[in-house]
Amino acid sequence: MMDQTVASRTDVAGSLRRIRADFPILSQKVHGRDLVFLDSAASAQKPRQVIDAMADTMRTQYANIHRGLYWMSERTTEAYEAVRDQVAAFLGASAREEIVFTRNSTEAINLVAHSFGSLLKPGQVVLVSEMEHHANLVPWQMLRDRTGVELRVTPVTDDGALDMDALARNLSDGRVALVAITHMSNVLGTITDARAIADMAHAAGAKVLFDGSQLAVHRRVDVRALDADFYVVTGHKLYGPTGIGVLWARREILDAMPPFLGGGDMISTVSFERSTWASVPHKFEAGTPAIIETIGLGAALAYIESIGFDAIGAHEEALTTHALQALGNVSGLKVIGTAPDRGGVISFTMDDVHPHDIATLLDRNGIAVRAGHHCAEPLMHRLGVSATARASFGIYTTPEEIDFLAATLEQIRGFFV
Amino acid sequence: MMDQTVASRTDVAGSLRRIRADFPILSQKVHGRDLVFLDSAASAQKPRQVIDAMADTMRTQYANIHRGLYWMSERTTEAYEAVRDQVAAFLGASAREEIVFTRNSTEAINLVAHSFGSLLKPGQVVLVSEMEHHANLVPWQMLRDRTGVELRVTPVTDDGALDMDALARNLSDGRVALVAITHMSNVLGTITDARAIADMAHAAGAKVLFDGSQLAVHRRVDVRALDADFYVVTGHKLYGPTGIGVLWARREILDAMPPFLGGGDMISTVSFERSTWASVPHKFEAGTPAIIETIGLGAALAYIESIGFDAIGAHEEALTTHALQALGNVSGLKVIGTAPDRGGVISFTMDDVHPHDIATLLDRNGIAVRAGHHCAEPLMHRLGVSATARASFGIYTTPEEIDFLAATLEQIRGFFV
Amino acid sequence: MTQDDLYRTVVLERARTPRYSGPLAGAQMQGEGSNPLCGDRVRLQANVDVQGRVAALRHETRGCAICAASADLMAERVVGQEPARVSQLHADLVTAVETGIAPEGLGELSAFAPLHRHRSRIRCAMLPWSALIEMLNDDKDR
Amino acid sequence: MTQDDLYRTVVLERARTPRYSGPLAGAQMQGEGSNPLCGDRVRLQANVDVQGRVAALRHETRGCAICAASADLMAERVVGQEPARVSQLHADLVTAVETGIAPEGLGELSAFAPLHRHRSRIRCAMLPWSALIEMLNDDKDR
Ligand SMILES: Cc1ncc(COP(=O)(O)O)c(C=O)c1O
Ligand SMILES: Cc1ncc(COP(=O)(O)O)c(C=O)c1O
Repeated sequence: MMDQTVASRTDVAGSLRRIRADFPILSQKVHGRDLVFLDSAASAQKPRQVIDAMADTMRTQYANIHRGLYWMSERTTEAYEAVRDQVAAFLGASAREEIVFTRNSTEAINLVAHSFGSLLKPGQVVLVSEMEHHANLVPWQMLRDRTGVELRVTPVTDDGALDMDALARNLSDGRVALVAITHMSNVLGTITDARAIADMAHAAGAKVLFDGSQLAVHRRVDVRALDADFYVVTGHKLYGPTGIGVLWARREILDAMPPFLGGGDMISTVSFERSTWASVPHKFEAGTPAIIETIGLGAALAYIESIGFDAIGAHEEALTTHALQALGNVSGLKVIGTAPDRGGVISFTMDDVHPHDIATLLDRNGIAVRAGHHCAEPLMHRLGVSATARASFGIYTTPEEIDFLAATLEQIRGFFV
Repeated sequence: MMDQTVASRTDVAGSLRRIRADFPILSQKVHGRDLVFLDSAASAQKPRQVIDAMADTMRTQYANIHRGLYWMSERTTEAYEAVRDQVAAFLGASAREEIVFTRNSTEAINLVAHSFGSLLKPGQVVLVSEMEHHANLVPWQMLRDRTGVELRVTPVTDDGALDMDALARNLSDGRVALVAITHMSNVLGTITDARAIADMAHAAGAKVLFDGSQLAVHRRVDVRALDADFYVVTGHKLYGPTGIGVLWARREILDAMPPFLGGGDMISTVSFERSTWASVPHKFEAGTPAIIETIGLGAALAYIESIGFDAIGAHEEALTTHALQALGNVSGLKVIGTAPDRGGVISFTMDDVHPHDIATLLDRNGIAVRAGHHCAEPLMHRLGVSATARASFGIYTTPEEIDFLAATLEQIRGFFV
Repeated sequence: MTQDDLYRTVVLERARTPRYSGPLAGAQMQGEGSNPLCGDRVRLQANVDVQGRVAALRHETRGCAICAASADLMAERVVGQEPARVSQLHADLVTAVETGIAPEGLGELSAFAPLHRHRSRIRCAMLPWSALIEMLNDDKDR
Repeated sequence: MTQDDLYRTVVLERARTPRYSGPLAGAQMQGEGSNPLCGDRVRLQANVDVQGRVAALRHETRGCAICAASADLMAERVVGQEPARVSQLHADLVTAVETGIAPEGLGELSAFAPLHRHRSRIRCAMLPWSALIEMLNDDKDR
């Protein structure tokens, strides 16, 4: 027994070492100290597999896609479109045509707000939650102000879970057309019960959009098992490049939606009087897409799959448990968000030391955490704080880094009180 | 004299050799032949300086920007924002705040069509030309269909120049709010007289947008000297990465425009009832931007500036003159577009050999050209063709490549007739 | 210039002087296929006999050499064939252009096998066939 | 933990126990500065004498230690100074935080010089100063 445990610990440490070796940036120094990067929820670092895929594309196999009748363009088109298949498999989509490439989650949600939103009538309701990132709030506010749909908000409970009773009440008048809710909060770490939300939404005649920007990094997404209608993810948090995100939606919904941006590649025929649209997904991809970044995203997904969500999930769960314990021991530290199902994003305050001071003093020691409202101002109001500090974990995060964070926080506190 | 000419020819050949050495892809083989890449107008190849800048960012200095209070985020923010200064200088903008980063030209024009377009009233007119790329046509059609503004079209003359008399007539009723015209046609190579167009537009009370996607690659742009109101460029044609483009607009116009996409980074304060917007340019940059690609664009602009537009312009002019002559000698070949001021984009037909067959047969010999409607279907109707073949040049294109193109075309023709 | 195995004599000849082009007097069926992206268009007219075999087929093609030759070779090949055989030929042609290896019995249609190295042109060769299959299916549905 | 030169005793002390905070009874002027991005807010109340010198200044600061200490050290420093000297101090402080080198005569305000290595925090130290300059300018305009 004992031997087995030691062996499996060594395994974990060994594979963590191998993973870390794939991320060149982790050997950088900051203020003369080893970089301890605990801001992966804002944007993850990139493995060499992603860096190389992008560089190799530019070095050996690049041309504009879809219209080229020559070798380089055909190969680049294939590489680009192959990522659509990869993303479809990654999300459990029924068909590759359901995958629309966007710049990021923000653009994906704006696409839905503009295009699906244009089909809504005044009096219909878009229902969000109190813990949304601005990306899943501001587009709906803008839609409201443009068209007169109503924006309704479902509160969170004191421990940071979605208030499911309130959700039911909010759905009860049958006017809700779309429920748009995060699958994992970037502030509280809360993971919402997406399937239950989808069932409630559908029973009330509403469609449902999940903001999977955070969740898809840590757990396997299966849009069909969730019975989702829309799902969005963003490449740079998935160890991929910036400039690439994904909107998934059911084929029949995408078919019914008008295009968002106009230009090349999204048309079927064009005359001055009238243009007709290409079929999905191209209808929603106007202009030269982020070709190199899409290929980089493909490399990132392949990298994630090579580790596997079993290992990723186990690592994250172990880290989160460890971190909640280690941080819980720091005097005056208060973790914000204690929902039963939660992931590796931990917000906290420490007595009345301002989160900005915490972040700067951690940075002096090489530790990168985020401090502020985390693009979730309304949630901050609900929580009665103006800002929090936040540590968040990636596949390369180690328990030792978390211990160092906790020890440094204890010292910082000693500094202030 | 003789000696000097030889010396300067050697100079040119030498610097061309050095430039080509910067583009790793140019040593690739296609169908066993040396790659001859004559499709730079669709998307240009990337020098190692760009590839390295992106890879180095991901390897040594990456984090999400603007909100991070730690070293990595501060450095990445600085690198990102430094490119805004670079672009401002590249376009001759008065202020860095006038530079908005977008995915590409297409998104930049759609941003204007949505945001500036929302300020227009039914009865006002958007005026385009007959030679627009779909990117500068479809967004205005969609605006027309959404809001009831009128879309008006200025024809081109038989040689492919903008019909300036017709432009004057189109402006004469004073209802035109925006003139949106290409600065260089991606089909005809025609360079429009942007300053004259701006003067006419302004005299008629209209604003003017130039689609500089093609022009900015070959000639120095000075938005103030042109007296433009909006100007758009796209990174991937400028030897930069995909996923990054630029909208320039006068500060006071940007200030007056409502935001386009909603989300993080574009807000000042958010509550459920009401949000307020950040100041320009951030108001127009929602969500995590294409950080790595923006840094890549910076490297591309630095590369272009290191060669200089004097050298770039001279090289392009020499190539274009040479190509018009060499192609003119091919039996049955007809160049489409013979405007007096034109750049290194040459469309042609060859007897009734279909352009697709031309492209495939050139590709068998390693030569990449484009064939089709070049995202300019209405122009094809005007020209009475369903497609053309198109060769286009970059800073790495050699006269020998053009000679090889001409010789191969002659052989292809022999094949068919 | 690289010796070319795609633009073989048969392809060039049939593109230049098609044998089965033009209208079919008193045709029972009409079909059409087009690719708006490249402007290629094929119009078909046909008669079928009581067994559902193609009794006569004519095409009018506006497009590239690959598309025109494909339409003409198709018209020659499918006349007199059982519907199942037509489907088989279509499937074999798909195999040929996807893999570069022509299944046995494809005959002159194997001229298109080199398209596997020019994937963007596969749809040019397949356009007449898609139009044919669609026309025959539409007829069955009636 | 790395010995810290930014959070020096003076900064921590002034943040913890400010000497010039609270309202100013009968103040002639009010000023306010805020940074919506981080929630920092500084409220100022002041009197100026006939020569335009700041005669009294109090602040109410909600924010981080850098911002709070900066407001308090500012309040201490500018009282009794000519407007030109206030501008000079402001400019010198900018130089210090941008370069890391404090111009002579900056005194305790040079505690903020290490901010040049924490550029995202510069605005925290400058917020009270921006509010002050704006308040004084507004007064001049009237
Ligand atoms: C004249 C012109 N305008 C606009 C575009 C669209 O550029 P992008 O696809 O990068 O948005 C192009 C490129 O195809 C172009 O040539
Ligand atoms: C929950 C959530 N939604 C949306 C976003 C927006 O992602 P992006 O900035 O990539 O569009 C984020 C990331 O900040 C997030 O955490």
